[in-house]
Amino acid sequence: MIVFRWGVSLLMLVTGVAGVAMFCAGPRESGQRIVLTGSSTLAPLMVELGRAFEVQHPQIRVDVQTGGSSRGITDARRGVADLGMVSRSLKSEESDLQPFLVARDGICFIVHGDNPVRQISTEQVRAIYTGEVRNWQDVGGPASPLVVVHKAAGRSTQELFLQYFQLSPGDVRADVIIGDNEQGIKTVAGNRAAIGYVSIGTAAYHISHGAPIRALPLDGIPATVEAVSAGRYPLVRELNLVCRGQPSEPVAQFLRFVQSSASGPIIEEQYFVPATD
Amino acid sequence: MMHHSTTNNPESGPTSPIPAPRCCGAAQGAIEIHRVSIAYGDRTVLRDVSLVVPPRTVTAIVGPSGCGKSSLLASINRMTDLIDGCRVDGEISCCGSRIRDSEIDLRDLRRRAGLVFQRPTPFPLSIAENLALPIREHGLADRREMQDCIRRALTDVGLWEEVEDRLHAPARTLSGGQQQRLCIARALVLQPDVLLLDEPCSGLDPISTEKIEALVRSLADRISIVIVTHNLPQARRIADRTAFFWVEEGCGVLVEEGETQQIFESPRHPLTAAYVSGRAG
Amino acid sequence: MYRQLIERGFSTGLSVCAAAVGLTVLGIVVFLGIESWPAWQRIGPTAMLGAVQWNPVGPEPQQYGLAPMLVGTLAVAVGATLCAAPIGLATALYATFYASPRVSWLILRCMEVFSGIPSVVIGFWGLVCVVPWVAQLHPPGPSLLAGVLVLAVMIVPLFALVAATAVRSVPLDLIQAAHAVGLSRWRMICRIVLPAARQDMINGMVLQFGRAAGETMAVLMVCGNVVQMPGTVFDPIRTLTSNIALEMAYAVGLHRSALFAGGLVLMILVGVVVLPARWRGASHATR
Amino acid sequence: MQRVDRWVGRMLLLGTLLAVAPFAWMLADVLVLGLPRVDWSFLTSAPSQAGRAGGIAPILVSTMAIVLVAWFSVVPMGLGAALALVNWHHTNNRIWRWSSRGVEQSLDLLAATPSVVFGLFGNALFCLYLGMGFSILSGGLTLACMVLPLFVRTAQIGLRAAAEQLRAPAAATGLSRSTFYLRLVVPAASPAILAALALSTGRALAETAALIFTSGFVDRMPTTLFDSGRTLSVHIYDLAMNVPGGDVSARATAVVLVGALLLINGLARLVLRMFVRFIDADPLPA
Repeated sequence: MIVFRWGVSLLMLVTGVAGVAMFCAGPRESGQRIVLTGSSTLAPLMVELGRAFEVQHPQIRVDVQTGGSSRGITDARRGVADLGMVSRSLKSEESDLQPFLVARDGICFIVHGDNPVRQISTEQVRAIYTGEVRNWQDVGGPASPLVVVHKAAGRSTQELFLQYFQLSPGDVRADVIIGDNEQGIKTVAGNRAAIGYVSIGTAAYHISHGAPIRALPLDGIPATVEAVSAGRYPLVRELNLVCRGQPSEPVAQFLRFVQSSASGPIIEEQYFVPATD
Repeated sequence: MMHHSTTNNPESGPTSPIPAPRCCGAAQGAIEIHRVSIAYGDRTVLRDVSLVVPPRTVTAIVGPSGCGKSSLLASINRMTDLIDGCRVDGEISCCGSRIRDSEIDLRDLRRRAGLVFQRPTPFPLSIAENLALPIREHGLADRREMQDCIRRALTDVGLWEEVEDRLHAPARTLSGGQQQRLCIARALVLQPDVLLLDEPCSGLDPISTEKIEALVRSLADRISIVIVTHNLPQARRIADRTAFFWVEEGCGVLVEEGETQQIFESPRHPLTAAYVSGRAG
Repeated sequence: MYRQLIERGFSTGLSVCAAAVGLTVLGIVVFLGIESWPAWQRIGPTAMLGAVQWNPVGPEPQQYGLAPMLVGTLAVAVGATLCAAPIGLATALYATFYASPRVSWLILRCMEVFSGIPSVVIGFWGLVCVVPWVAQLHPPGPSLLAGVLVLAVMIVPLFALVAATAVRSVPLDLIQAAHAVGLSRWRMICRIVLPAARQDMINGMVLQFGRAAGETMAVLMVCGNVVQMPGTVFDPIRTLTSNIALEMAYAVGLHRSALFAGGLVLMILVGVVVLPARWRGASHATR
Repeated sequence: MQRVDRWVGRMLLLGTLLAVAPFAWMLADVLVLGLPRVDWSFLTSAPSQAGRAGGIAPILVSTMAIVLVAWFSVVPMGLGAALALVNWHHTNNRIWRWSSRGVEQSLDLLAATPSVVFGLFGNALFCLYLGMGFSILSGGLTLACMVLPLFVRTAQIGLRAAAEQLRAPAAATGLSRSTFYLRLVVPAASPAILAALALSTGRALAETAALIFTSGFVDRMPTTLFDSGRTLSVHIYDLAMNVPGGDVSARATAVVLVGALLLINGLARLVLRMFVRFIDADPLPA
């Protein structure tokens, strides 16, 4: 009994002290935090940019959370995030938000590294994603059923994909629905029969880090950063940060840093094309 | 069946039938029980009992199991309130106040009429804290007097010397007899007028029993004590008066009540005679 | 007076706490109701529960059919319960009537330990072990079958424990009587133990069904999350729970409302199925 | 007859093996590949490359912070509610009896509610309506709502057993209600309360779905309660689903999580068994 009562008292004391300490630490720093949410394409880049920015401004903290471009728009509007990450250009009904162009990116098709298929055409993509073709044999691969990886609704990669290939959401016959780009890469890397589409930057980053996937040239144009940079690759998009109203001072500082030439090397490291206006 | 009705009929007039002096020792008696019946749901366990406990005496209640002795004891300080579906009819007054009044301060009633149970029920606290908690609760002593209060109570029950050096040990480390005496001490620190003991020795060894009997006798010059017991020799040893209960058609009734000597040596009722001589019960 | 004030304060404090607990439930229902109200009003219950197309964002027309998700939830939960029940029952019976005391103790402790393993770990195991195995059997891999298997694994331990408790609560004199007339063990189980423990067993199954239907992470990780009516067990499906987990982060407007509506449907479904079983269980225990 | 019985025995053994095998496979998989990664530096360093390398220190801190927040809200409220239920249960007043039934049934409904629904509720109430955003505070409060029924029910059983034992002597001593509950019942039932807390903590640690949209995903060291932070289980989910090459780290994190859970559940059961011996009641929840 005595032991229990001591235990309880001790627990209360420890938790109390810890709780009070954390609460006291709260208000002091909360003003110096920049929250970014949205596109999983932009997230790894923003993490790196945030780190570099924090080195210059140690009193400011940059937190990044993914969830798709729609979340970026939503959170920026609701004020949950200071900046929304949106991997497309803003639509007309989103004119209440102010975009800041960060970089350019493309969307590429990826297959498992052991897949002998070396390229893919627009017609083939349409046939695969509408379910007309259910076997790799029909697109020049081995006799094996296709596993079609599609992105969830609300992801800008998916929107751009549907728009480019003139598909409606109801046409697509998918086997797996994924969220973040990384999930797509992981799914394809783990399944020899899979095909999916992700950001070129993300794919290139993971290929260089040893993920067993291959980016397929689309209609003969290689899916590389160079092709995007040169404007040859057809499936490209803007990577934007969006903000509602006038950004606060720390946020404005961060935006200036992101759009400065200092960020160029970091953007290139992540296999994106810096926005050179 | 006999009725020892010494109180006025409650319906006899607008004035209170029971004089209400706050102190004990009024001529009427420390506890007056008038035509009390106790029922659990539909089952009546005690019917139409009237009994007077004079001040500063030891009254023993004896009788076979199931004759409602313990229920009667519990009804005196309204512990029967805790039992679901228990109904008490009739009048009981304790130390001059009618306990069935809705305005009575229950906490004060229970302070003035301490109850000790069959099995020792120390609180899961230290020995000292077992006494200090009720003292603080009723505001009977401040911090400085606390030690004295505790020592006096423990000395009264003859426990002081045994536990003097381990007042802060858990009460559960005491032996059964010591625990029971601690429980009596817990009732005594509240300076009660009446002490109700419900077979306090039934689970104890002879030596502990002897100590408690001596304690009861020594307390009798200060307070009134009602003790329920199965043990006839014990009743004979310690009680000034004895009430004998019996079960009639599954329901307890009071058969006979009087001086202990008279009950044991010249009982008026044949049932009493049979019981005290060991031929019934 | 001071004393009475403390007492009054204490009682009030307790009541406030208890009321807060009641209000939490009310709050959840009210929040789900308020947030999903636009969806019920503008899309309509029949359109939402009856339609099979889920196209909440993107090009017009937007569609909010919860039916495939509802079917997916039911299919995966019913399948898992049906798979888990015989295995859990076998475990309980073996541990109670066949195994030596030491083995029996070991089995039940193992089940206790397993029942505490987080669903995300089980889902992870499903992702790296079960899905590839199903893919070999029949592509694509992430499928209703994978979900059923993973959920069955998840609910077996608790069901085994519940069944063991139910079997043990069969009165001993019944069992001794069976021994006395020389029934063999399996006959005794069939004729006496199972009938006597039936009600508890069904309650246990229903509770585990509720757990399976409400599970999110394990299902999200292995089911493929394609919104469609499953034709075979190898088809990928999406459940109400994984739909919420997948899209909640960025949903706005009607889409968000529809997700809350899905949550409300799920809560009602689980509540309607599970609560009577809980009450039966409680009245059974107090009897 | 004998032969049939033996066959039935074999079938049941097969069933038992089927129940045990997946977990053996799971634990073997996680331990063999994950345990070598777990060392002191894994526990004390920050994750790098989205968790592929480095450790889990900030995640451990966030997990503890979220659990602490949950404790802080669930213990006072849950204890108060459990005491109220024990107290109401014993009054003869019909209104209080009905209230206590009402609260108990709400608790049952709360216990049956899927965790993702708590996530929805927490997101709507704490993150948006109360403006806490994706934070440790929102996540902890959401978890508190989720574990409330488990905590109240387990604590209630212990409190009721202690109250039944102590009610008569306390009443005979004229103790007031507050003294009775606060000085006698709660200390006597403290093992049951501790066990309830441990079981609730286990449930909270295992939870993922309610946290992904209340406490968020950030894997950095939190500095305030308003920071987003991920728990161990969210980290496992993220590594498994979103990080190519994160499987080994996921397994190592799973080793840490399962180890912590086993420790907590073991402690809870130990404490409860001691309590059973102490108070002659069975406080284990069904």
